[in-house]
Amino acid sequence: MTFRERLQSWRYNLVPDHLIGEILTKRWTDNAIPFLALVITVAGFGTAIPGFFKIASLQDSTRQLGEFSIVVTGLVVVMLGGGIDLSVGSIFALSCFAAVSVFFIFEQPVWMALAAAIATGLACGAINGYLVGVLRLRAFLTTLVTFIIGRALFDILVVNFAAQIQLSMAMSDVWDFIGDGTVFGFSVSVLTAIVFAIVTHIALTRSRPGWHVLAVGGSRRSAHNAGIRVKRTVFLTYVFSGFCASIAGFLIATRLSGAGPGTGLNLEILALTAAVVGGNSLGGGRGSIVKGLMGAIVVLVMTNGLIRLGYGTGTNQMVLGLMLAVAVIIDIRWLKNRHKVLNEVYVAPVYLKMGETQSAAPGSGTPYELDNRLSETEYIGLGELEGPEDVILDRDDNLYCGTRHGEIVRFFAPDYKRSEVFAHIGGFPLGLAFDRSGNLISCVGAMGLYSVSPEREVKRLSAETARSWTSIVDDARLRDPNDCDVAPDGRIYFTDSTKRYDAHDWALDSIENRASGRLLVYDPKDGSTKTLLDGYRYANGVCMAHDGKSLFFAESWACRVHRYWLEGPKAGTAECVIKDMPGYPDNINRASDGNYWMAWLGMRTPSFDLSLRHPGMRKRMTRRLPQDDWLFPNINTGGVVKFSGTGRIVETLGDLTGVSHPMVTSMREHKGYLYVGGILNNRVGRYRIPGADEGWTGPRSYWGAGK
Amino acid sequence: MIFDPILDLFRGKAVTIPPLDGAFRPNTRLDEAEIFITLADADNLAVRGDALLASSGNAVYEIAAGAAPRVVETFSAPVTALAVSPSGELVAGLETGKLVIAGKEVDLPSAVGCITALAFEGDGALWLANGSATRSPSMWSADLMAHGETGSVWKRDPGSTAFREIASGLAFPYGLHPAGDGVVVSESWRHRLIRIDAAGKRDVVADHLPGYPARLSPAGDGGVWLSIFAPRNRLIEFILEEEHYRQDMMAEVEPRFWIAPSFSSNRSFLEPLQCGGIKTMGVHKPWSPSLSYGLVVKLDARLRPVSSLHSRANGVRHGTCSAVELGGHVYIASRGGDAVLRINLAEVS
Amino acid sequence: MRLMLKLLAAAAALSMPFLAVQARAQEDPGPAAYAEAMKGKRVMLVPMAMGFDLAQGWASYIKKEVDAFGGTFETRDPNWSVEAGAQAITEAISSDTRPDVLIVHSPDLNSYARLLKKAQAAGTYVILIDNPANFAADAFVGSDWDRLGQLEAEAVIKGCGPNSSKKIGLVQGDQVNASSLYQYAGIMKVMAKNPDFQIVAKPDSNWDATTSRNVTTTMLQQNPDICGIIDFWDGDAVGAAAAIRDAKMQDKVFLVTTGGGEKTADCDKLEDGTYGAVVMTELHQQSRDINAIIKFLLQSGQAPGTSKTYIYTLEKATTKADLKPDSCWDLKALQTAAQ
Amino acid sequence: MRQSRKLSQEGIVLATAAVIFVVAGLSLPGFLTPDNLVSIVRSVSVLGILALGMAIVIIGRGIDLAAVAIMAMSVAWYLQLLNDGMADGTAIAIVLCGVLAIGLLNGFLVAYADVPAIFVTLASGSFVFGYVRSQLISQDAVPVPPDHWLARFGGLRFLDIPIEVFIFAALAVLIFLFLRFTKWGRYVYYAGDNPIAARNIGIPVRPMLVLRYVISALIAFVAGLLTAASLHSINTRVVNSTLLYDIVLVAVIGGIGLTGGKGGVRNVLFGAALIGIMLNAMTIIDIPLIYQNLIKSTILLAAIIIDGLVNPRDEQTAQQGDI
Repeated sequence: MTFRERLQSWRYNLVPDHLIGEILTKRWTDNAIPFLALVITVAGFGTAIPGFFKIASLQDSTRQLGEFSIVVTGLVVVMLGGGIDLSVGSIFALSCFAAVSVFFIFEQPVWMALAAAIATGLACGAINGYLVGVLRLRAFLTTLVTFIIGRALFDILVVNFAAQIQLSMAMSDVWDFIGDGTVFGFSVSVLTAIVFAIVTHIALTRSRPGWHVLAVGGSRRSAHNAGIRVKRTVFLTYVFSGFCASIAGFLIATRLSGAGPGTGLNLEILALTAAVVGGNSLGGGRGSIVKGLMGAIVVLVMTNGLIRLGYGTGTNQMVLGLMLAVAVIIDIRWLKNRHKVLNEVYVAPVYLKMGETQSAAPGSGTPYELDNRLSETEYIGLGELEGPEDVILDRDDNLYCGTRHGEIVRFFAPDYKRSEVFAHIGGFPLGLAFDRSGNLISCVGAMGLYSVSPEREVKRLSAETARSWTSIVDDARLRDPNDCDVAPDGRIYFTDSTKRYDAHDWALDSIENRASGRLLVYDPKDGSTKTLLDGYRYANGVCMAHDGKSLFFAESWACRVHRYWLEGPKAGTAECVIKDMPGYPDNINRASDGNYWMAWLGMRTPSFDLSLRHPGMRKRMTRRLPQDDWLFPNINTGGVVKFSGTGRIVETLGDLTGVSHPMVTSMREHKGYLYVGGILNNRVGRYRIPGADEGWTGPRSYWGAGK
Repeated sequence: MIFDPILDLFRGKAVTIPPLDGAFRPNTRLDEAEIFITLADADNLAVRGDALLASSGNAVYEIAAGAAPRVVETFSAPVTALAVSPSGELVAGLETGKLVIAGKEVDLPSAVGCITALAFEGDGALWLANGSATRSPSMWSADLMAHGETGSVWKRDPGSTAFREIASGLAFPYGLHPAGDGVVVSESWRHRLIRIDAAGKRDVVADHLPGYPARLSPAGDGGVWLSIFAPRNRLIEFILEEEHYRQDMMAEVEPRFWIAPSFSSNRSFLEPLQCGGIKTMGVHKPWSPSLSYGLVVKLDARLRPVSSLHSRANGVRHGTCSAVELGGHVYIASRGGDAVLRINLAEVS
Repeated sequence: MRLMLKLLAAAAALSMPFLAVQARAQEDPGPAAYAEAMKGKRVMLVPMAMGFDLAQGWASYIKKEVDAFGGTFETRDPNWSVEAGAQAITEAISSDTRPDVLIVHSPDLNSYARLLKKAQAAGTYVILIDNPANFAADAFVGSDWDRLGQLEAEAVIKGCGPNSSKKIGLVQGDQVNASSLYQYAGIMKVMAKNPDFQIVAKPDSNWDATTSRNVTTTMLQQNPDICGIIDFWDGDAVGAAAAIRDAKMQDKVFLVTTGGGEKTADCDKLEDGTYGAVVMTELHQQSRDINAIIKFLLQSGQAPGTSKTYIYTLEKATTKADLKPDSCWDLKALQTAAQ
Repeated sequence: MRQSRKLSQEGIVLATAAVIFVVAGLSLPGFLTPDNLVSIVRSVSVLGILALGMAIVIIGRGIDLAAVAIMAMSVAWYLQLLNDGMADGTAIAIVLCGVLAIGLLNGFLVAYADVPAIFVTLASGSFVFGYVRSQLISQDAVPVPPDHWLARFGGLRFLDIPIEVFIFAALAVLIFLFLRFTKWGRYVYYAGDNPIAARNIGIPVRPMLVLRYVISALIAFVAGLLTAASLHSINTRVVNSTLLYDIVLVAVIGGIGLTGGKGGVRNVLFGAALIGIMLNAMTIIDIPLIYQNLIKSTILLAAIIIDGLVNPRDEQTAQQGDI
């Protein structure tokens, strides 16, 4: 191995490139940017301003934040619903005035003031909601006008009553407490804000109304067609926003004990900026309360911080403008290109040097020598079937196989002309096996391990296993359950081929070639699933040894077959029995003569083997070429191999014409015939095995004679 | 997006190839065409009088409908180029780099060792295309993989016996069509046709061909038949930029299993396979990327493509190395399909 | 009375150094005590915005003094936003660099009232300037807007003269701001004394020049024979002036306004006849008063909120006639001096 | 584009304006005098000019919230430069470059970075104000230097009609011609009506977008110059006022749909007329400003509601994110 090659192997096998892709698949990466902004801002001003983090200072300086973030919470909800509410500023001011006037002019108790404020907010919100939601006016324009109306109203009120408010002597401890008291070191407004945020967040993410809001925001039309009452939902969002604004207004009323013409001025723009800087997208559907809060903090810390540092008029607007622009641009570009980036980086090939192999070329004289015997098969279900990955026959000689439409089809003995859909499971039924009581066990690609009773009841046995601590992608989920077999004690041993790709992308896994296949066991007694072995290059076919003391399983991309011991001295360990085959092994099944059949889904090619030693080349290939042009293993030619329990190759069958069985993923011996399936084929082949035991069947070999 | 050039630095530039469109719109005419005669490894066609000659292996055959090919002449080595002089004498280039005229071996400048095409002018002047200065014709794929550009074009004036070099530094000249005072040359590795005048001045006449051009021959209407022996393929173009992989491939892998253009494909399971080429539900998609292809293009008098004949990825009439027109038909040698095809001119265009 | 004494004391304290020079024989304790009391004291100015002439005038004058006695002077710029102002004050109080004296230019009567109480509670002297608020500050220094209004009214009556149409128009600021409300009250008082003069229109400008221009234009159209206009602030009076200019009535209409006495804003305009009269705030005066009261408070040792002083700046209406070179102060000059 | 049968928002607005006009004409003395009519037009001319710029952007399915900032700050900067004694030529050149730059920036971000116009312009407006205010000028209000051409310009009259009226008219006609009779003008409508389709038929949608924002910026600059000309100073506080909202309202109230592709200069004129007449009448009646705001906005709301009732939107046809 050259030095360069060694470097390559270190570079691509030790550096975990695949993690980048896996992280990008996470939803929470959406929040990364606003969060970063948050940290930077707070840290920046925290260091620039002496005593910024002092409790006393925070208690006071966060009061405004409390009020503000409540307003933002409301606005975010409206935005998530696909609208916008510019009138929060005036609602805020009006509610503030309502509270103040009730408390000072009419000298009512605090709760009355609160009630008045809330009533005001709800009323305004309802008006907005009615106009925008029910009458379906344009949110931007409408709330703009209601904003101006509210403002004008507020000015008039202030003019006429400000004096009275000022002359009032009303006092209340509660009022003052709300205004500048603290609970466990938190000012009331901050506590209220926290409560609001939590409640709203839960409502949005865990409750029906919340989902409706998101649905409407995501696609108004679809929501409408899905029967969601769009009008009502939109209406409610505005009412809620009004409610939030009113609470905030009440809080500032208690804090300043007064309402001036400046109250709530330009609040709407500030709130909008906060929501957007947080990463909530206009037009709805995407965003969260958390984002809103992060935005609120960033914006306020920024503005107040600048004032506090004594910067002159305008600096604020300048910085805010920049912040808004940058935030939105990053947000938009990221949203637009995320999936592209993901596709670019997800495939992360590793280095592998395949061992020298014996030739399978006709006339090479090796046991692997491919011939044309499989081209003589008679077809079953030609044209009706699509993708029989595995085939199996029951005691009555009926033939079962999965299809890519998620069905298990049954062909009736003896001629297999008639067929019916035995069960519809979904996903892509792959490996099949019968248990003692005749239930058909199937590994369903992208779903899990299923069982179909003779009465056709479909039952899910297992869809997940224990999650490993080091994984970033959720590897508890079974992504590509491939083949299964049943042990004498009823346990079901099955493989999950890869953690990295879903069943339909299995070929991509061959390009990446990362060892992430698993051997698992399902225990029907307690319904548990355990991971026995991990880290194989596409763990595939599984087959119980004739004596039931061990099982064989195939490791496709490494062209190896392993034996896993269930009992005896080597129990719980695996050993490699066949290695460096010229073809990629798939399902394994018992043969009547005490040997085992193994399918080859494809053949190694020199060019692909070489590419495995050039991971960089493969990575560039996936980036620069469309998938149809990628270099693959040659899966247009497959075969069937018979090997002994010790791993000796007995014989090999093939179809070099590529007409009947270009690719073979499974074969089943039954009463002297070999039934051949292929995941990309549109037929099942039936091949007469010369000199095979006419009476031998799988079910009998597994579970003995008689039903 | 305007940022693409910058982004390409990180994500890699997309590899693109010219689409099969316009005059190159795919069809299956070559696969539908009648087999005029089956002839293993049929390579270069030529016309003597009204007889059709074809080179195959070490021999040149005269072929006629319904009759077994008749050996005209056999040589010590595989024939790599064929031409007939106005006076009717047979000229053949050999794998060994020798040139045989009317049975007699003529001596060539030492630089000539890879005769890929021969063509006579009306006055008896002989043009000779030397594909590579270092490799023999059968090593053409190695020449491509090595970015070979050591080809040259030579001319022997009527009466003279000496060849003089008209142009050099060409990327595998593989076809000649004398025109005016010069010659049109198909420069295969650069997917283009260039015109070279007697003085050696070159200009590109057809660029961005969708495949690797081979022999040229005159058409009755003053146009030209251009044979394209293999398609351009994104994977191949990509490999051509992958230095280390390509070096290792050339060092360790048998040439017939390279990721490289070829006369035929899907013959061995050891050949490279591309995703699009996977047989699904018994179907091999005709549009799938392939290492071999059959394509004959009719160019008009101004060398603009007007129509084309195809054998697509799922066809077998691949490796079309030469086509000639004779008696109202066009005859096409499919090296990959081991046959000579005949198509009535009326059906073309 | 006691207060006057205290003020005298303060004045004495100011003039101490001067005396000390004469009586060089014995060591005078004054300067030491003074320096002791003033050393490292923090003074903060929170105007409605730093963006207009008065604020910058105050800032530069106070800064000079505070730097002189070795304190630190800061300004906060809420840029006309009450929220921001409130927040600035809140943080000023709670920050560990709490100012010893807080000078506030209140936007309205009670937005800050509460915070300022807290400030005093926290041990900060609060001085209100220019705009009153319903809160008992340690001191109020500024114009008596009522008086200001009266001066304006008198000026415009004088400007119109006895044998004119005796029609007067007002361009008010808004209906909220103390300065606007009190000015109006003051004007009305004078009007009551002169019943033959009548006010024909009193639109608001919302302190915006464009609006001021539009409303004035209309006013002039409705009452072509109007003889005088009072615009409440020179910030928007330019609008009214523009309207008059457009109507070609410069010589017919006598425009009175109030201002900070900044050269380009007021005196130049008086010079070129844009304004008939301007009731100017005596910025030097006012700033000197502010400084004096700062020094007094810092030395008094009394708890914040003890004294409730009102110091009204002497105002007078200036016309082109009694314009003197020093009637105005020059912002540019101040700024250049500051650098 | 619009169903003419139906009672369109435009019609409603026109009717409202007419009614108010008639009522005021009958009841208010001196309302119908030529002087007053001129002053009505004049009082809305700057607003109208800004609205014209806004209209072009909105028709192309965008919005320019930076207009006011550009208007005030560009001129403020210009005057500041003059007051600092810079030569007029260079000053105006520099400022023009600035204006163009900001217009290009807006357009670029909207067109090529695909950022929603409302955010881009919100941000750029805030930035322009902030930057100029904090870095370039020292005070809120910047006076026009004594006997500068702007000052004289503001005083210009033709047959007793102030200059900005003519400029307003001229711009209106120009833009009308541009939108109605030039290829590019039609493109604005296509792009506004259905950007994807417009792009598919080969209209240079993105460059057009940039162009629109540049035009809008330039118009704003002109409006600013006019303001300064008549006031002999520019006060940057106008940026924080409701002027921006008034502009959007003038444009939209006249019937220019925020969804784009609808309306034209005519609509702007109607909108401006309505606002102008209302303000003027109320000033004559001597209603305090705050009440004026209330009345104005209420009438606007009424107009919007009527429009909503007359031309209701449909869930099936409403565009996603169309607010």
